[in-house]
Amino acid sequence: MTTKKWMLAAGLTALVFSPAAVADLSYAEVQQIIKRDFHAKGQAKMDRLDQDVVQRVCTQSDDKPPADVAKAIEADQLAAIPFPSGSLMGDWKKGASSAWSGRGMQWHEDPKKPSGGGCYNCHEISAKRTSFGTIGPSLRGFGKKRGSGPDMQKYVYGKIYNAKAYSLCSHMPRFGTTGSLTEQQIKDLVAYILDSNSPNNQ
Amino acid sequence: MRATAFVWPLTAAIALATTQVAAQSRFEQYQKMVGEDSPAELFVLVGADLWRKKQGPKNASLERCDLGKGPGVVKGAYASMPRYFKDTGNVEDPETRVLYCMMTLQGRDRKEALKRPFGNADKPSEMEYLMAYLAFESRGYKIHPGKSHPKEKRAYELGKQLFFARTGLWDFSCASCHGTEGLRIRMSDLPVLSKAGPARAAMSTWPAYRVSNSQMKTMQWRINNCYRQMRTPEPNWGSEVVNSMHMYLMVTAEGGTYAGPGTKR
Amino acid sequence: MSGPMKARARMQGSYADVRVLMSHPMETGQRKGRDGKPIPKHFIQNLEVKLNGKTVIEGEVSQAVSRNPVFSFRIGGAKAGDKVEISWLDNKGDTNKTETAVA
Amino acid sequence: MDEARRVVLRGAGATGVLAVALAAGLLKPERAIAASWNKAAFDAKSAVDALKSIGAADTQESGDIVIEAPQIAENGAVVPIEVSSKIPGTTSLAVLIEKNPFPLAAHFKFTGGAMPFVKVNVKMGESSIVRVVADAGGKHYTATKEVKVTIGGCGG
Repeated sequence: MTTKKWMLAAGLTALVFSPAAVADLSYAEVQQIIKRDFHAKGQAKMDRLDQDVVQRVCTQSDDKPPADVAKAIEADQLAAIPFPSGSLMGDWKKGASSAWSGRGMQWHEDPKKPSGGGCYNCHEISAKRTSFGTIGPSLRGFGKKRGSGPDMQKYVYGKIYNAKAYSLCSHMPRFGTTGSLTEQQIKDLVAYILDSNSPNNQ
Repeated sequence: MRATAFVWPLTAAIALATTQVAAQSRFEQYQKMVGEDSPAELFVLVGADLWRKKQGPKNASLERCDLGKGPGVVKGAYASMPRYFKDTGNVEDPETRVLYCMMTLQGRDRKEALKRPFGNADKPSEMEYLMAYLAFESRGYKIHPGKSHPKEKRAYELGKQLFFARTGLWDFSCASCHGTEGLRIRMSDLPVLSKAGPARAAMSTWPAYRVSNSQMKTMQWRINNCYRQMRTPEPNWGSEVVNSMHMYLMVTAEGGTYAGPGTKR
Repeated sequence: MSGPMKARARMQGSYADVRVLMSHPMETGQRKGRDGKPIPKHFIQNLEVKLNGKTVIEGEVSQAVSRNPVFSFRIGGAKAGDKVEISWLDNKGDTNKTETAVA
Repeated sequence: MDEARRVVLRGAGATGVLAVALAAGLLKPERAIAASWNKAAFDAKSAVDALKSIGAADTQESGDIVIEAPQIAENGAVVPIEVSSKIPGTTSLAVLIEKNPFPLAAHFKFTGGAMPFVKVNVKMGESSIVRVVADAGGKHYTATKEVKVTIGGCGG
């Protein structure tokens, strides 16, 4: 992140009227109270409460950042994604189980066991799974409809790695950036979404 | 939760409260059938005994606990909290207040009384039983938390800001899941807790018996559980953050008819 | 170990609507405890409902009944004030009973 | 069973001379509860075998058995099922969850004024046909209803 962009983001409070930040409690005060009133537990350390620029801008703008600010930060987020070289299509079968599992990164969980992607919490994917959420768009037949070439693979990989690089205040976690999913796990999910053999595209 | 906001028709008066729950759900029939006769009532019975049980260094019961309506008044108290208490100088929700009564009336050590605020199916916690009882004693009362004292206003403001603040490893705010109408996680409908209708349906039915794990769960647990799933560290039990979140939700639900303890997924 | 049990019975036209709540783990034997070992089966097997001392319903149930069981029954020919007794017996020999008057 | 009897007797408040008399089999205890449980039927792994074990191998479809159950359940841990029979002379109702590992969930017998009606909450491992069998005058009648079980929450 460049200094110029940090300043841009920091100055946002002054630029945007925020209905979420009203009355006598300042943004800084609320952040202080949060840090005072939580404690580290298991793998969930206190640094998870440090808002980064994405969280701060989205909080202060009530998830509606000015377009230029959003664009600048999205570009930074995108530039920080370490896209692997070669094919991004992993094993759709492994992706299928990871898409279904909602475990991972919570204070009571064993960090040595792999996290799931929890995709079905928010997305409809394969027709074989009838319990799915609707917070995110349906991804059913995504590969069939949108293609599965290198560009599409890169897009899906990037979206899972860091959704904020594409839509700043998306509600989707940054699975790669936060170390929640490994490179291989993300490739497996890319295959589950795109591979023509995946039940998602049958 | 809006989706799980049936009202357990124990009495005709309570049944009237169903009229405020207009939300339709594919699980409506399921929730109605599950709620008609709920094990929640068993927790109420045990809680009533615990409320009257003499214990602690002072060998006293909680019967003289002041929940904001004067010592010994439990009727309608749950529905009128959180509120500001002069003796502690804090805004307190029912659980926080009952802990204070355990310490003052029963002479119990905070650490001892708080050793196990959240129980499990095999061994529910004392607090879970007590909340089921206090909730039951507020059935049919209007939800009206404290709103006039400056500290009550501050709690509402803080709760509101917390509700919309992005935090934790996965960038969620409470509003990420509970801020847009018509969404669901897996097959669970998500109530928009920043709106009066769904907030009333949700807040009038906590604490609740959760059929998925056969446990009575309290509001402090519910907030704790949301933060766990938001991948944050753990909020301190009874902290300003938790009490303020509870205040924001109860003020948003103000005017609803309280009908807890509820029964949920 | 057994927690409370609660019953109520109300006249609904020509029959008494009987509802009963029981505290019971209803362990299936398929669940694992924190130590990784399976939790042994522990569930109610028999239920009995009596009206004024006379058995009117006998039930046999399996571990598929939900934890903290809830049952409803209907007894025709009952009237307000009649005594309804409900008891259960589980696979470990634990038992409990409660009674209520028809309202 | 001995253990069961002992506890039942204790529960019935048997002490002193009375307890001795009961233990010696001199007196029949006030029967706290019937204790017969059809192990073969409840251990059966298919609905067909379970029905054989309760003597209901031959059944005929009936529209007079009413099954009220949610078409879709939010959680399989508690699925309320309300069953009743309008067939005259119905003396028992059996509830079977066909896809459960042990399908027979409950078997109720009604005498005196008890109506052939029961509401019970059951566990369902997955979406399944719920089958109810009624016994009336030695003949067996059956009806079914499908219940879909879904998964809620965050799965973590």
